[in-house]
Amino acid sequence: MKSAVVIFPASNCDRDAAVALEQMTGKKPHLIWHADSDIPDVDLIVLPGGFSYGDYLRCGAMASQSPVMRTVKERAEKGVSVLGICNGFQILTETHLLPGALMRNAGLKFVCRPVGLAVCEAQSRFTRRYSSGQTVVFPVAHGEGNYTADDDTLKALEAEGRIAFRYAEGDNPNGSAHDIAGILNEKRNVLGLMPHPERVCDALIGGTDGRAMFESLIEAIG
Amino acid sequence: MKARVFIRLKNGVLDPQGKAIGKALTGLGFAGIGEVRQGKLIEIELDETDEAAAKTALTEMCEKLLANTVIERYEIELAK
Amino acid sequence: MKARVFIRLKNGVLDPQGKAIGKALTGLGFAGIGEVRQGKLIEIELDETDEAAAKTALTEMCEKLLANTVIERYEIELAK
Amino acid sequence: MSRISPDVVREHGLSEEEYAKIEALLGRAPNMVELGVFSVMWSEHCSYKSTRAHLKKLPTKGKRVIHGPGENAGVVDIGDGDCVVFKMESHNHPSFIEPYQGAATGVGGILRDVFTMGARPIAMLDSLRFGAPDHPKTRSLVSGVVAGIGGYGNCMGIPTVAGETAFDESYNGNILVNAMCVGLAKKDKIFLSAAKGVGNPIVYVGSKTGRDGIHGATMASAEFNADSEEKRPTVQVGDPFAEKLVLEACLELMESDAIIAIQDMGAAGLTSSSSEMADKGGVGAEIDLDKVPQRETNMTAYDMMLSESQERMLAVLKPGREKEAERIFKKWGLDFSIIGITTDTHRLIVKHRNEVVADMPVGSLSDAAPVYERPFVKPEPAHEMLLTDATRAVVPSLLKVLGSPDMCSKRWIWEQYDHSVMADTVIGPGGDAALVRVHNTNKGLAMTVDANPHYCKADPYEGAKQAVAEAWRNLTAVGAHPLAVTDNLNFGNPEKPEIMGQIVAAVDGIGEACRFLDFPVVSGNCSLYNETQGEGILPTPTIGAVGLVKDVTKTASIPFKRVGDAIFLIGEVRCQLGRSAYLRLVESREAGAMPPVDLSAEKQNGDFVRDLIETGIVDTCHDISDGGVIVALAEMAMASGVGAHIVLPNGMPPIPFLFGEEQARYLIAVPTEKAEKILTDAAVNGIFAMMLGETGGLTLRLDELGEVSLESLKKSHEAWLPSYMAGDS
Ligand SMILES: Nc1ncnc2c1ncn2[C@@H]1O[C@H](COP(=O)(O)OP(=O)(O)O)[C@@H](O)[C@H]1O
Ligand SMILES: [Mg+2]
Repeated sequence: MKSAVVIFPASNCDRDAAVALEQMTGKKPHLIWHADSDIPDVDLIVLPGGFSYGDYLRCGAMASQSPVMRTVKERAEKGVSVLGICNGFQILTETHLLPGALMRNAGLKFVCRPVGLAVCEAQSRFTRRYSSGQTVVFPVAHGEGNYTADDDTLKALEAEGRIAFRYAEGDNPNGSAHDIAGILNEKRNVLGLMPHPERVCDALIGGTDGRAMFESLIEAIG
Repeated sequence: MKARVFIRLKNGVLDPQGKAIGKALTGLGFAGIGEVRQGKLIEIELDETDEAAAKTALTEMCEKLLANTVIERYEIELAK
Repeated sequence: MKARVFIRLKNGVLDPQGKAIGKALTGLGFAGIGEVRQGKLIEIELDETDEAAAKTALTEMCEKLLANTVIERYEIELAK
Repeated sequence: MSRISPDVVREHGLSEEEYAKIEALLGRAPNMVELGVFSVMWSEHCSYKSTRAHLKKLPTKGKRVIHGPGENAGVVDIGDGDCVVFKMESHNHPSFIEPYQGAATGVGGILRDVFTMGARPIAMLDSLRFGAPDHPKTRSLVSGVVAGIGGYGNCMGIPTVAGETAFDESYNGNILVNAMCVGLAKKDKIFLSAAKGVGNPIVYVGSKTGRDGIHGATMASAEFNADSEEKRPTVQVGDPFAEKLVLEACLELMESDAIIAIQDMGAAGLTSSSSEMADKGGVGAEIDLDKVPQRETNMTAYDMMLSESQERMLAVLKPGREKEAERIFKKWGLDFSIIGITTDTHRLIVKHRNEVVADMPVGSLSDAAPVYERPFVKPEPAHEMLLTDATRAVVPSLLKVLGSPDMCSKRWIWEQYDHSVMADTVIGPGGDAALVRVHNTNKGLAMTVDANPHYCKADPYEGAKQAVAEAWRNLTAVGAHPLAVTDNLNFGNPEKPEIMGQIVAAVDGIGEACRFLDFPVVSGNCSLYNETQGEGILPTPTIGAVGLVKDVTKTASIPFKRVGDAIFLIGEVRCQLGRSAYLRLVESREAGAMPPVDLSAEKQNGDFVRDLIETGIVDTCHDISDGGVIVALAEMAMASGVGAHIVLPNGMPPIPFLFGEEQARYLIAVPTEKAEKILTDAAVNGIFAMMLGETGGLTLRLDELGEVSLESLKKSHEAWLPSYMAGDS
């Protein structure tokens, strides 16, 4: 599996994502600067966490307008896998590659802690190595992860099995509708999630529950 | 020309920040506080001198960047 | 009564958000963008019906909670 | 040009004698720009005029020390061509005036100090002191400061991994916000601030200059009075986004060899960075203010020289390398401007609109700055050993201590800090020391900040020694070899002999402990004049420290790992309660002598425990500090969800045994088959070790002294801060 990690000004989990990808795939991902509209031929594009453009105006808003995102959109439409983590998820909603929006946490504070997640959809290229209903623990670290969408969108997400991860009962850190932690697009090749799988690929630093996501991708993509 | 852009959450979209402010005001002893909503005020200086052209440009700025129309609505005001 | 409170950074206080928005707008191809400043718009519903009394209460709210007068200034507008 | 009246001199915080000295150095009266420059450079904050003579006594050298105090941050060798770069700094006064921005820019400033040296910051720590919880300002100060620290550090993507937080009414009008940054650099890629060489371009990079925080440095050196809230100077606003770009751009430029010297613009911005760089390089500097990127119109030379706008750096480049540097800064969207040149005149010459607006010998700003041997009175510590046989019930006392503002869990705070970004945090907040892996290696850096102002109030000398000992112990408890120290001396008005006495004693105490433990001081900061209406804060010398773990898979942490482990107390029992958290929080009194600090016991016990950890025998360890044995035990149990059964040795008075705060002690837990070995090893080494009980169950059980469920312990430990912040208490 060939991969790329996009770097926006003030991305800050780009290295974490690159390290996890290299560790899991054995290959260094390409690092793509936001001002470049060219992305090499890869199987997976990762939009990492961070505070692109300082999270000013709205999280992900300015990044969604950068040259590289035009290419990401094209590739996504062609079926290339796109994974948006945290700020990456926010960018994906701002780009309308994923529906809905991420608002300020209901508690109005940044929150960093491990949370329990239920894997709701194990039938995707991102989650096939998990089992449906399995509980995993990933850390969250965000101030604006409160997923919101209109009722029709929420209904569609539920009906189409596009809610990949939900916060475990009683562990919703931000007030997200339907306890949504991560969603898929209609074609199921784009996943956005607030928790950080790349921070749980190493037992020494918090666990290994994130590895199966990368293993899923490797299995699905090759 | 100077423009003011107001960005508000759409009706029906929950505004925890506004709620918290309302609660805090009541807590401080202010009586009769109803709904409180928080939005953004963006002030932009433009070289453009034609009102209609400015409005068109500002509308485009809102649609493209300033507002997230999934949850927000915007209003443009040109300073006289 | 409905009130709008505008909270702006004082002149001379750095506004990193406004600066970044201005840069982004220019980057998107909008020409002639001068200074951009971002502030807050707080809308409050009040039971109060007397204008003067409302204004006094709102001023107090701004001083006590809504504005950080070290770096911000506020402006109150009552809806007619 | 307007004449300088005595009033103007006074408003600049300069005494008559100081003004006379300026005239003598210049051979004429200064103009306003020069007066402004002298006033900031000679302020307490920049010149250390009250403390310089005493700070000289601190040990600053060691086998591993590459750069000690004097550079932007200390640099210590950690082997394999790597070094750790760290420093702590205060932002007390700005944080009281505007908590969010004050704390945020404090973080921004200390980050710049570290990456200026060529280091990538890898962790932040914060030491916070607030006023009494029932003081009307406290809640909003806590919320603003915490949000500000998180707001800046989180955006930068640097984990905030540890800290401390306490409350006392002496901080009502003068909170303490000390931030420490730890970075990693290559030994052959350290950047210094000496601008050696003549004819080299001086470049300005980063954000534009505005009228922010003019006279911030002088403010940090002045006492607060009732109307300082009125005379609010323009507060600096932080832009972490800009700083992240400055960080990446600087590190990118540092990959090349284009830089001769580099320095961040902190307090007294352009003035201190240009004069210090020239002075250290033994050269002069000529600066053209028209070239300075400006955010506001009609800025005067005075404004520009004194501005404390954030996220700016000054560098001296090798001639001919300007284009290369400019390309990098432009790529990151930052301002870049050549504003001057180094000269052989040894003078700082500033031009504005084609006129020379300041012309001063560079040495006059730093070396010639006044140094005061301020009069002091030696503190008289209490000597009475409090062996009170308190007979209160254990469990309610424990719940009271654990649920108090000082001792409760600070989760509400550290959950607002991203502590796992960079994916190297092995132990985050909640440990004795945090442990961060050195990226791509098997090594780790342990770090901690510690102060006990209640001890220091009783005895500034022993109290400061204790802070060093506790920091050393916290590092040891995770299995680290303590490397070096940074300090932040927070005190009241040094012109008062009693306060000066505290400062002198504290510096001596730090010096003694650091010398004995071979734990040199490599950087630090002083924050004086922490007074409101004549009332000083508790003396608060804060120690930040870093240690090295050779193998991150061989460390220890607080949570019990297994059921049925034997729990040992390492270190002696003296049963004294003087100045303990128990006395203060349960009996509401502060009395007696603080626990004495026996440095040789500290070293012996610590080396013993570290050895057990490094050889893989011990993986569960907690040092004993405020709250004593019982609080340490409760913390271990709460962290793991595994309880413990403890039996007090015969004849021990329960409260003094359980709550006494004797130093140099640890609790460890090991599988029972290793218990024998611990006891024999301890005996061989002449170390006091005592088996207290074993792990298991869901309670803390002390036989006839009582039993309490982990659930109730957690409830009281976790409840106070969130409910206080929600306004419920
Ligand atoms: N402001 C803070 N920021 C980050 N961590 C904090 C803060 N305050 C307390 N902590 C964490 O809470 C734990 C308990 O703090 P403390 O009682 O001071 O520890 P110790 O007694 O070991 O020095 C530590 O792990 C510390 O890092
Ligand atoms: Mg400890």
